[in-house]
Amino acid sequence: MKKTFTKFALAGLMASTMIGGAAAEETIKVGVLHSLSGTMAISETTLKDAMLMLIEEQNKKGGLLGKKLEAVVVDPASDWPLFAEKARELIEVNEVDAVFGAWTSVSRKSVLPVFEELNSLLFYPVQYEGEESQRNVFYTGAAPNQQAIPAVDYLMNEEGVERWVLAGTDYVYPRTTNKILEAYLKSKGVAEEDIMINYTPFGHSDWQTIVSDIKAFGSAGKKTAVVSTINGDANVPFYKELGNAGIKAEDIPVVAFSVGEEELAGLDTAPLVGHLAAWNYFQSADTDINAEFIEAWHAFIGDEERVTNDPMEAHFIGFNMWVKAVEKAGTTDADAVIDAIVGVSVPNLTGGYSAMMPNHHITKPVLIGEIQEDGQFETVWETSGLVVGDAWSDYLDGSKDLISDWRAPMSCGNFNTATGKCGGSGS
Amino acid sequence: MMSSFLFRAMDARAGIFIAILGAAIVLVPAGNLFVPESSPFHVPTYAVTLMGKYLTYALLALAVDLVWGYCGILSLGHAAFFALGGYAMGMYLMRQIGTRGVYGDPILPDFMVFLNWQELPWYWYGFDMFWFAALMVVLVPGILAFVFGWFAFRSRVTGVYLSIITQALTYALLLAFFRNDMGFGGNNGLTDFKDLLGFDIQADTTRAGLFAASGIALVVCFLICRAITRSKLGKVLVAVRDAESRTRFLGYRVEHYKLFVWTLSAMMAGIAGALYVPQVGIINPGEFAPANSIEVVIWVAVGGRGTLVGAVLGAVLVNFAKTWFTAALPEIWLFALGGLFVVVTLFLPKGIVGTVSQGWTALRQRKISADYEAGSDDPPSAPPHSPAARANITPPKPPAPVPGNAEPQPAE
Amino acid sequence: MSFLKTFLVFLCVAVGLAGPAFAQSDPEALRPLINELAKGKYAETEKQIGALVATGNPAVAPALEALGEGKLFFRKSDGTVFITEKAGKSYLLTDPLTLEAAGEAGKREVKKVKVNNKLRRVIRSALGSLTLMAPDPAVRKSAAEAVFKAQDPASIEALDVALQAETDDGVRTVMEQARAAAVLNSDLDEAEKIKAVDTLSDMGNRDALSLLINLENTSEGVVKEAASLAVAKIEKSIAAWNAAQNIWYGLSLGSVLLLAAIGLAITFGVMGVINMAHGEMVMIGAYTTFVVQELIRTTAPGLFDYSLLIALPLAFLMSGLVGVAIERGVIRWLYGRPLETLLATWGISLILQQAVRSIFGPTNREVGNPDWMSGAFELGQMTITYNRMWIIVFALLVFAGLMLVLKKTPFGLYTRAVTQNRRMAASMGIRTPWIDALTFGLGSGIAGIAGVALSQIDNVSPNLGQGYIIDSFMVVVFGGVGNLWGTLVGAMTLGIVNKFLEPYAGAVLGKIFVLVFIILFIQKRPRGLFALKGRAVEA
Amino acid sequence: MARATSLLYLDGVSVSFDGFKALNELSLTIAPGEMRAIIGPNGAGKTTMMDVITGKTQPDSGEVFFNGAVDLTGEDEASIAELGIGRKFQKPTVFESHTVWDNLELALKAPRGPFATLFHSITESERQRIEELLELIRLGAKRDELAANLSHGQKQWLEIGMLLAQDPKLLLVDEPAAGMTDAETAETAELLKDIAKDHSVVVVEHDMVFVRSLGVKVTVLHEGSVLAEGSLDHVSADERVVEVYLGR
Repeated sequence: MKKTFTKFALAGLMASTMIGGAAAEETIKVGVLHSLSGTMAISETTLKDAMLMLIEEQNKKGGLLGKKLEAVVVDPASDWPLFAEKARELIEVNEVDAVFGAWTSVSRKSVLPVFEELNSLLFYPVQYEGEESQRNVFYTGAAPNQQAIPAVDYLMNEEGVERWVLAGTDYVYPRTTNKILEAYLKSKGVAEEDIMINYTPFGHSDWQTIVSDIKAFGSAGKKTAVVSTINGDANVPFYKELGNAGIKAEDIPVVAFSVGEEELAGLDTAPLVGHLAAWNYFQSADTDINAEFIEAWHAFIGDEERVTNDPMEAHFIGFNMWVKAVEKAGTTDADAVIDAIVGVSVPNLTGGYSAMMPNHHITKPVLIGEIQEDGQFETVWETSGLVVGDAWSDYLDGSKDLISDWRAPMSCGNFNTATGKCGGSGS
Repeated sequence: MMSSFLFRAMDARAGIFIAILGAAIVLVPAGNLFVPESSPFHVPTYAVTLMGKYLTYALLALAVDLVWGYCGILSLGHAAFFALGGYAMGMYLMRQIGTRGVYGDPILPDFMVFLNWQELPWYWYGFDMFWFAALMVVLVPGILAFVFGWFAFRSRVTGVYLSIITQALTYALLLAFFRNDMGFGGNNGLTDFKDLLGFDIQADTTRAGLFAASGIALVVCFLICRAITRSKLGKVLVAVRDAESRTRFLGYRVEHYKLFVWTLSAMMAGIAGALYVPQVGIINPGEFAPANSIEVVIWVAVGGRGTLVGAVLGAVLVNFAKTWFTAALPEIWLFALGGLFVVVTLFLPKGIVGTVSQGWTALRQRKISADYEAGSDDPPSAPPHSPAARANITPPKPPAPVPGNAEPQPAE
Repeated sequence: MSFLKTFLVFLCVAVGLAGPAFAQSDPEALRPLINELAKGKYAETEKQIGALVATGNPAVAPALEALGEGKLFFRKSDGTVFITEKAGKSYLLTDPLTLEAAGEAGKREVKKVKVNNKLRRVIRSALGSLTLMAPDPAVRKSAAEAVFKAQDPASIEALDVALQAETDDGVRTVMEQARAAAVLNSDLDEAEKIKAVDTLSDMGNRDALSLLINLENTSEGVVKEAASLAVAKIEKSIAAWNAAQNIWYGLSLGSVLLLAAIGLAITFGVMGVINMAHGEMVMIGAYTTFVVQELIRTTAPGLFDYSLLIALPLAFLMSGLVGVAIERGVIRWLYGRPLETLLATWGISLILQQAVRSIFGPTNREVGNPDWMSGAFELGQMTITYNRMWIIVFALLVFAGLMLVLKKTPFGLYTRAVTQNRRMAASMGIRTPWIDALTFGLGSGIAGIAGVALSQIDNVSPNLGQGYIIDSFMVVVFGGVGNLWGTLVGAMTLGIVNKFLEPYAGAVLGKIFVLVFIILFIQKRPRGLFALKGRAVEA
Repeated sequence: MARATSLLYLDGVSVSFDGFKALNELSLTIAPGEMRAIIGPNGAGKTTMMDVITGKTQPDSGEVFFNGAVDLTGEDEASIAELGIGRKFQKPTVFESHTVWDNLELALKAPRGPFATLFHSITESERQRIEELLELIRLGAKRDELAANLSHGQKQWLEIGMLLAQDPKLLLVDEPAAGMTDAETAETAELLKDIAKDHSVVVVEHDMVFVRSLGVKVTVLHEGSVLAEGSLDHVSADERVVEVYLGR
């Protein structure tokens, strides 16, 4: 520890990087940038553990390019500017070759310029609002078209829902998702008055009024469903209130995009059976590769009760893609990896293969699951094939003409097909 | 008049402090820009930005110390002024992006395009001009502080009541800025800045420049605070801190004095925020979090309340500890940081600077008493202007406040 | 669906007239039909359910029930269907017809018959029709409720039969309502429909409203008019109930605030310690509840309903002991320097959070609601959930208990004496250090039992305390520091104001308004709601 | 005495705290240049009366006039102090973390606004005035001592010095001799008599010896109103006074 301090003090304060480079010859360093304290620790700590497990497994297989992988873990403490600072520290001081991390949109936005400036790699594992494609970032979570729209389709076709409550936490992911959904629903002929949109703050804990509003909205004689983009912590009190208020999935189903196995682990799910979630992976996926993954996870974490979830699978896919791309390029150099990784295809945990697309999003199956009494999801519907992540939504005015392709010669994250130029929609 | 006012700010102690800061302002950017990377004296850009951030925090701590250390107003909401200054700067930087945003809209920032805003809200006008934004950096926090202080001090809200309503203020602002409908980018805040006054914000030269600007702002504000605390006004402030109602009976309008330093302090916090934002590259409502304001108070307490140098030192030390702990002990750093706070409170009750100067005073006192024994029959005493002298007379355990007739006074 | 409806009618009538005869018929004849359930997708399963119901044999009910609950599995090897119960890593099998035990099967040998919401709805209405004549009135009632939700005109005849035989008035009302709901969907004449509208209008709740609005939109003439009238009437009464509902929500939020703040009213209000670790005391209480429930789950599942009662004293002790330790270890050195208590307790709160994160992990832990705290009941047009109700009762009990302790016991007397005049109390022989420690322990312990209650409605995570600390300080300061009544009135006022603002302003703006309200209120009364006047104030 | 010619004029002043009547229809007049002693048992309303005059407490009813024409009700402490009413508290309150010199400098009559003090540099005449006061209150040797380190009696004197530094027309002095040795008490009485030569003074005091040594008109307060007024011998002879106050 003394050595670390000296190293940091020198690098950080006294202007020396001499010692910093010494270890880089023997290992390939991988940065893990997930909050281990603060409000997001609840979700992100698991991902840090998942990364450590993946790196350990890779080392058991002999490492990468003949070198061992070394994880560098830092704690950005759910503090968004600190994410940028820690990203810079990982890249400049620790000289990592790739970073796996971030959860919230704002933490990703905060680190983007750093990765761009220092030309490093970020693998971002969480479902997000889209409307972004950056050369140095790989989006291994779902874009809105890989989660939200299929879920709404399911409810419309299978459950015959005609009236919609779009409830979300007031930040950019729910805002965008709801905007896309609203446009989509209207295009399907749903009337304005059959859509109710509601936003709440982060960590909202008193859901009495909103649940009763939902109940009232649902008593207008049409089949009603709730599309929930409520974030993390606020879900537990929301579902508790829902369960106690006696809103049954058979009457008003709730489909959530941010509720996975991990969130359910904090809940008594008996009253919630039948409520839905849309993801690209469920722990209940009945495949051999998933069984192995779960087994490895339980062994690594030393707890049979710990669940796996979708962002973990995203890291699993992202990490394997990076490993494969590095092997293909024969180097960890960022530019070489960025060129090599497009088109790389690795197994996902639901029995298929996911591929990195030129827009730095990946292909995924979409699964709709119903909550079971044991806190797991049962897949009730899935897409027949893989869905390609769409960086720019077709349902938003500002982005419907935009596409992204990071291969030469286009190499552009926001190419406008209407004007034929790179650089957004212009005006 | 003005020159004597500033002249008052200088003495040996301030001189040393300013010399150290001045050296940093010159050496750090030089070490980054002119020393080759291979040299052991090269300062990495990462370190420049990090230290630049510390300096803005130090300025914020200085602002808090001015109101709390000298006037006894315990603000648990100073991060609000910091964040407002930051937002004013962020809005300028946002407007500078122009067509380089992902949607390429020349006027509207990305988040507005994205949420289908058709035109720029009125309160965004003018922020494309630096002078306007710079003015807003001090005016917005200043006016908010003035209005808030005008009511609160006139109503004689004091002690813990004042502290809690400052907390309510920052919490309310947190929630307000968090709303996407407000037009400040919601939870994501303002980010993806490109350039500042035409300089690329990611260039090493700009970073070095920002570091130097933060350092200079800190020196200037330090001198202003120093001049204030050493003027008669400073004496009135301490009088207000120690015996507010007595000061009133002497004919001083306590509320005016409070309002003056409070507003000034808010403006300094705003400047700190404005310098902070381009260096970290993002401003979002998280900066308004009440916990941030509490942390600032802790920096000041660790460094030494009522000593301007202490506030600066405390801010830099605690943040350095945080940077180091979060990287070296990512899993358990909260134990270390929490433990640090407890230990400092228990063993360094006057903060680092307070304790050091207490020791210094004790030494001097011994010397003085030796002198007295030699030639004078007056008893030795603590020299004036020394917070440590007060420490000597603090009884080890005075009675706890009484319910009902004396509410707890965090501001003492 | 339509053939299912026809058969349902047939079945219900048949059961009503000659149920026993069917019950005695050979159950084995049903087995192939039941085993069919193992095959095909949801659409097929729906048909198979229809076929089962079409047999009219009540013996299929257990299998359908199990299917609805997700307990119906089939053996992969031969496709036989069983009702299962999970036992460790394997399943206990039960024959779906004879209900006799049929051995065990490993996890990988059996597979669940999949159901989704739609199937559950079909099963619910099928079971409803099947059990309208059940001997148990409670079952009949829930059957009638299920039929009400199905609104299937085909069930009218069955309901008529059941109504004739019905003896229980409560069940009869529900059946009539179910019949009315079905009538609206049928092609019966206007007179029948208007009668149904009347029944629903009397029912007067949101379910009835929903049906009537639908009718209003689809019907014509007299029926439409009657429906409009009824809708207007129900909407009026619902609007009136809304005010009551808001007050209830406000009280409920207020009681949560009270619970969170009341411990702080002691450590901060009475003792003057700016206790930033207060939230973590609440957190410790919640985690104690979690540990108690885990132990009960593994050792004595039967006691689960009493888990909260067992957790209460333990949470009080745990948080109280931690509180005493903090007081003895840190705070006692800081009396008279309240500000420094802020600094030290902030440090302690960081340590406690991280400690919990290290011990229990960073994720949410599950704390279950015991039966008596689950669900809701209707009071007029208000839905009152049991957990909220008990929390209000509990908050008031805690408040009353605390008042008693402080006013009527020697300990309370000593506490007041010490906090009012330490030197005098000490010279009268009171051990002031112990009183300090115990008072701080009391405040912390109360925070702990608040944690037990809050674990019922909120996350049990290391962040639990952080969510309440600011609100708690607001409540104590708003009410007037050092005054417990102020804390009570303050909490309830803020709760109710918040809940009346929320429907108009939304949750975020509502909260902002409440904060601004507090700021303005403090201008008006700089020492909170229940401030003391006079000379003593400035002392 | 008529309001117009008085320096301080209280008529029918009442104040109550939570039902307790601290002042009850109190009427009192002080002439310019007069020195008056006010006595009364605990809870008689002496301090509350001071609070009302100095603006700390607003009366529920009644009139308070200064200089015959200035209505003091509704004014705050600072403006009343600026009008020329100085107050010394029962418990000596000086600024403990300031030196004796700074305490006097703060009290010295000078513009009181924040900007005036910010750019204030001490003038020669101010310096002289402070020197004079230091002489008068006999703290010359302790000018650089922190006020916190003074003895109780020295603090009382410092506070009187601060009062003089304000140069008020009327001085309200609350128990100046409390906690003093006999010698100090005698000196204090002399000092006050000195001051009374060119100021009006109202002294609240318990110590009868002290009051006698002042040799001025005495007002006896009881339960918030005036019980008797006159020379000390005159009021001592009043049976009601003896009963409530001296009759132990």
